[in-house]
Amino acid sequence: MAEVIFFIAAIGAIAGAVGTVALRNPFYSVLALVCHLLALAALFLLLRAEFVAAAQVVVYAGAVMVLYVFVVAYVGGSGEPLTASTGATLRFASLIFALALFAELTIALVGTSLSALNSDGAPYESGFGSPAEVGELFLTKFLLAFELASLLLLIAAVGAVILARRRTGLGDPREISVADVMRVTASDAPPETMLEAGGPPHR
Amino acid sequence: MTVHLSFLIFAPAVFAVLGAFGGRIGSVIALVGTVVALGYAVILLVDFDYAGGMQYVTDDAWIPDLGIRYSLGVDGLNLWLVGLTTLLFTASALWIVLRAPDRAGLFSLHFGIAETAVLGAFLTQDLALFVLFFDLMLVPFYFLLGIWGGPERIQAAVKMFIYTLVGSLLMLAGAVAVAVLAPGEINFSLAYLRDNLLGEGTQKLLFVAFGLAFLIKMPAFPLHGWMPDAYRNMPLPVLAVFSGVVSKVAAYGLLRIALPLFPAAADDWQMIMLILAVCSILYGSLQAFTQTNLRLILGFSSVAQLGFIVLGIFALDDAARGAQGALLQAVNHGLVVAPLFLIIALLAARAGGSEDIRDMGGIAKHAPVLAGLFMIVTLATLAMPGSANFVGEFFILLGVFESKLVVALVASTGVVLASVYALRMYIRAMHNREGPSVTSSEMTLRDGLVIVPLVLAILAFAVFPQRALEAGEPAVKAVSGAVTGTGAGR
Amino acid sequence: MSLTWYLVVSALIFCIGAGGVLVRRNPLVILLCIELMLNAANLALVGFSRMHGNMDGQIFALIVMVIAACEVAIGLGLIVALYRRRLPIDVDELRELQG
Amino acid sequence: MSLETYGWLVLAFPLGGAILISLLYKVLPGRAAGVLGTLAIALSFLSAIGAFSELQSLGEEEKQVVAVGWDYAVSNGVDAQVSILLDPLSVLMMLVVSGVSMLIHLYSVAYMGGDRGYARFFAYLNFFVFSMLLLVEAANFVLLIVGWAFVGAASYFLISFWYRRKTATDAGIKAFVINVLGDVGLVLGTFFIFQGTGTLDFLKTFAEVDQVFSVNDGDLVAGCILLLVGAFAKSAQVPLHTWLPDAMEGPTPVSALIHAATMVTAGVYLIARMHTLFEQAPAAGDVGAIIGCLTLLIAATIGLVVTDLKRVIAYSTMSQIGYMVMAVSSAGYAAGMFHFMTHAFFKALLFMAAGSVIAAMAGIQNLDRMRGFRRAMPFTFGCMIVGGLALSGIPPFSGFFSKDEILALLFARDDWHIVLGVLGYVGALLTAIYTFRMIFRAFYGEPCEEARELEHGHLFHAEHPTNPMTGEIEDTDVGFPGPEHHIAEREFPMKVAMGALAVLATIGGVVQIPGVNEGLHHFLEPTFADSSLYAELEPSTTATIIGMVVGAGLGLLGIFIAYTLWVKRPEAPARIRERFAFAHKVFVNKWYFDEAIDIVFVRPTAWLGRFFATTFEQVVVQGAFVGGASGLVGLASAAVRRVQTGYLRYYAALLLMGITSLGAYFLISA
Repeated sequence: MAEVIFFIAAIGAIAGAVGTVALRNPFYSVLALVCHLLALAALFLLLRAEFVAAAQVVVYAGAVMVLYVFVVAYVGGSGEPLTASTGATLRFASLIFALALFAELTIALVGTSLSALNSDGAPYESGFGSPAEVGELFLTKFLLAFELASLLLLIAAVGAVILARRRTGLGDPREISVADVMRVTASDAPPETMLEAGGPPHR
Repeated sequence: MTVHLSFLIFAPAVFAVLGAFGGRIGSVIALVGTVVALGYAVILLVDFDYAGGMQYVTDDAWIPDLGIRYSLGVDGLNLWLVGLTTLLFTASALWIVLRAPDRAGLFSLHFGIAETAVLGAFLTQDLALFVLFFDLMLVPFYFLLGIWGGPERIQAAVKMFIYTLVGSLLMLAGAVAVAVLAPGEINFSLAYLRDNLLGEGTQKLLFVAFGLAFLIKMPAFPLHGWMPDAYRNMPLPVLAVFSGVVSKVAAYGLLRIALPLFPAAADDWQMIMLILAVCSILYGSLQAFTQTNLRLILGFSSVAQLGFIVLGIFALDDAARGAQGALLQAVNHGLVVAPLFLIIALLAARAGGSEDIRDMGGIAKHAPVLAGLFMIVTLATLAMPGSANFVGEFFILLGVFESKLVVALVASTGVVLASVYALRMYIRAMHNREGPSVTSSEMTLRDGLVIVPLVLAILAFAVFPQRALEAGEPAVKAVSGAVTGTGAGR
Repeated sequence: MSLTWYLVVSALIFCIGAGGVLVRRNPLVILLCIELMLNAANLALVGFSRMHGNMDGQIFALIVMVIAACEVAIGLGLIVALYRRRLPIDVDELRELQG
Repeated sequence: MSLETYGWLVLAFPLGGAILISLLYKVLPGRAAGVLGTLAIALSFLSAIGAFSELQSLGEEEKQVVAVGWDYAVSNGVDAQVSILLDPLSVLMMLVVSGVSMLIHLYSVAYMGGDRGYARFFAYLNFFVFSMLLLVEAANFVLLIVGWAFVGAASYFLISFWYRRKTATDAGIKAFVINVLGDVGLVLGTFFIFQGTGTLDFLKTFAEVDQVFSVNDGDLVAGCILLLVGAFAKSAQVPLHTWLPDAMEGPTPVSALIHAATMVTAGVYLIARMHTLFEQAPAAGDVGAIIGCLTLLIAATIGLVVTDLKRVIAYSTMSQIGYMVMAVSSAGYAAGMFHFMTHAFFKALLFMAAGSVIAAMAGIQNLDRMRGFRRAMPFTFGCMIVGGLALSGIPPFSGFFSKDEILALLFARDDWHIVLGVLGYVGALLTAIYTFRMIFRAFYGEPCEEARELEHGHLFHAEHPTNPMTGEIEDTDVGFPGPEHHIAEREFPMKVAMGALAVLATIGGVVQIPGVNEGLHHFLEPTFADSSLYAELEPSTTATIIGMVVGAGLGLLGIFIAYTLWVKRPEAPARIRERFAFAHKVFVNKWYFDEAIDIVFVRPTAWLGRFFATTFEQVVVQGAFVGGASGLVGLASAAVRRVQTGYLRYYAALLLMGITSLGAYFLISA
């Protein structure tokens, strides 16, 4: 039974992933990713990670993806132009290297001393992966990480608001490039030559 | 009594950092830092046990896995150089206080860091730490040149940075190689490396790396290409310490590192180094009396003087007289060249801002005190007998004379040439009729506060160089003896 | 069910994600691909957690999710900012860092 | 007080005077600086007398006292201390130097009055006396070199004293550089000797020389010849003499003190002091003797044709020093020192008198312009005559005894030195001719305008003071002789100084009259006790008397010739000039030494300097080395920059490649 579910979920996850990458329209890509995330949640369940699976569904597939959908809707999910400025070579090389990496990882997993992994895992304990366990760990062993994570979320939220806010006071949203930023500091440039530090001698 | 040398090293930087926030009085705070260091150095000079070896040792673990220790100490090799460093930096810092540059706080920050780096390079007894401080020296001077320099400052700064960095990288590679290749665990301690020498072939290669780094830094012919631009553009108080002290770090590096760690190689390379030194002397001297820019005259005269120092280091005579003279000459040259650069500032101020001797002349007219001080320093520069510079050159030439007679005879023409370019500089600036835009006026109290003490130091040293020689004798004998011992054994 | 399978799936998803980052030019899609890679890592982490019977891996996965959420927030914020400034939504057009 | 104390005091007073005057230059009123300076030298002279009397009270064997001040550079086997050696030779030098200096200071108090650099002048002059005394008192090579260089520097200061004149600064740097050349010779010579003996102390060196070096040992001869280079540079012997005529740019008292009486004779002192070495290396001594002889002839021939009053005396100085060098190089130490002493008297006197004449001419030094000062300046004329007679070796003036002592000793050597002796007599004849040529031209004949004005009781003043060499109008603000002139007839201090010297020049010979009084010879004996030749080299009485008669006869003949040519038949010199046009040309151009040095040394060096500055520096140093280093860095950075496309995905791809390759590496290695 578990095997069947694993294969269905795994195929779903892989299909979702391929869809994310391959689909032209970003909107479809997002939807494919949602598929992928749900399938992954199922895999998490198989691995007895109930809370992680729940979080995956609620937070990821729910909240985060909604955010994506909104942005795609806002920006306009047009497909990208075909005239890529970086040519087919890069595309080809990327695929080759991605495949090579996969091959390497697979060899590493299957054919080497990592075969110690080839087990069904530790014996099942009740409460493993339950919200209670997770909560306890978060409030004891990983308290610092937990707090830092919350702080990080706060900062990210503030940052996102600042980045995406509408500039008021500037009538026309102006193009700003890195060069402009550099130019700002350039106006604060050092003084002209001082032949003898301190300028004119009789001052 | 143990003095914690870290205090000496880091006092200038700490005060300079404070000064960077000090706004208007930032440079004054930085000056306090240099004065503290000077006071410390004076205590060292008095308290130093002239019979003893390495003293006031600080030796803490720093990066144990790499065998790098935070190891400091004073011995006869660096004692007087530390004194020189603190004196020159204090004088220049005072000059900066009295003629505040723009953004004086920031200026002083770099200046203080520079002193820390130089002192660190002088005092460290660990190769990795030496490399660190040696490269750190470059950073503040890069900014001081690049921000406060003359019209071509950017180009000059980049040139100096790249050229000297090439040398520094060679040295870094060499240092790592020495520590790794030395027998036993990886260890950067100089004492350890001195006792566990490399094989001769390796020594020869690594000696080249270190030798190049030091010769570029000095600079010695023909590796002085960065010097003219840098000297032309650096602010004068900075140039005073740069020429006075930084080049000495390189000479000191030869004595502290290149000779003891690669004795067999030093013995092998001796003749080449001597020839380079003689070329430096002759080339520097000839250039110095062709140039018309005062800074370049002094710059090339420094090339010649450092040629003498290298000559002494590689004299490798039995009694180590050459090395002894080189050590003394390092202090002397610093002591002499710094006031000269400051005097250039005064001369330029009287010649309508020009630093070219063609625009000068007749400045002595209403400035007898300035003329007198300038004369004393000029005579010391050309190593007139009676100055400590002469004692230095006497020892150097005597050392070379005993090991390589012909080299000494050729090098001694440099003494004659020195008198030509030094006096030419003096006469063209101070004597004859006035140049078109020259207004002769006496130096002010503000100038005197900086220059007079330096000249007094020169005079005191001229009358009594014995103390410095006493400190140096056992140290240079150990250094030079290591090489000559090898040479004799082979 | 051997854990190896999970890890192979994880590796495959990671490589798909990595390939996607390189192939696609729309920053939105690139962000999605990064999500893929993070999830692949998550899967591996949870798998190891299961194998050792240790909850630490799951905690790790949760923290990764948090990071991913932050990254999404910032990344989408940037994209919105780009859009507001009428800049092209194409990573190849944004190349101020060219040497 | 002890001998040592006196020795130190002799040094301390002039140094103190120099420092005091330099520090107080602004507050000293009027002629106070001059009085102060003279006082310091007078005290020094008194101390020298004290040292002399203390020395006389010591036994014959103890007359070499070394006093150590402090360690100067005692390290690595070098034993350079600040130590002074007091023996008859140095005490004699101290007496003459401080005594003559005192008189010249006195002269300068008046002569330099009105010069804007009055205090500076006396500070320099005191410093010079200190340096000279340091030179003669030094008890080791290092201190000797220090004194040697200090007098050179003082000489430079004073030659360039009127530094607004380009001629003066040029002459100054020339003198200084040639003197540095001498210093270097001295240093290298010292090295040669130190290498053998291992000590810098004179007495220890002398004690060891004959054990360490064999006779005419190569190292020793090289060392001694290098010492001679030092001596030649300082004492203006060919070919290192060219600076001395130019040094006449300095004020006249300077010429009297430094470039006649004291400093230029340092070379003679050096050879006398090093006699132990030279006797062990007779080859070097021969070189010295020949060069001395050559110099005395060359200088005398130039002296015959020069028209600048001071330069005539300068060439005469060179010539006389040639006699001294010849003497001390041929073991005639007492004779050389004797001539040094009498020469100091009469040559200083001649310069002082010349200074007085030049003042009367308002700075003009050209003999062609001078005429008939005899009646206008009787005192100066008298002094000039006394000096001239002494210089020409007319009995009973001092120069007669000292010059003939030298020549007699050369004949007593009884080998090829006799040739030198004969040439010495030729020189004596020339000396008399050029000396009285100068005197007759300046003092006889129809008085010139300036002389007539002076006869009417008014001192001539030029409308614009000019540089006598170039005619350039002087800047009277600073660094110029000053608008005033002072002549001996009107200034008491000058009169006193010249009078005292005139007396000394007349009777100075009494210390050593052959067959009557061997005072100087005996006095110097302790210094030369280790000399093998000093005691036994004794001319026979007949030879001495013949020599004296010949010398006196030649002197009188010379005066007669001069009288005939320049007083009785003033048109004759022009005829002779035409007759011997080639010789005249060579003499007037000073045997082309300046030109030769210029072509051989100065121009190639300057050319090389320019070549380095313009070509070598650009091509090799900036091009190859800097260009090489920065080019390398540039290439490398260009390569790296190409990778920096700015495409985000490109970077990511590189990252992926890196990871993949790393994974592959680990897989393969595992």
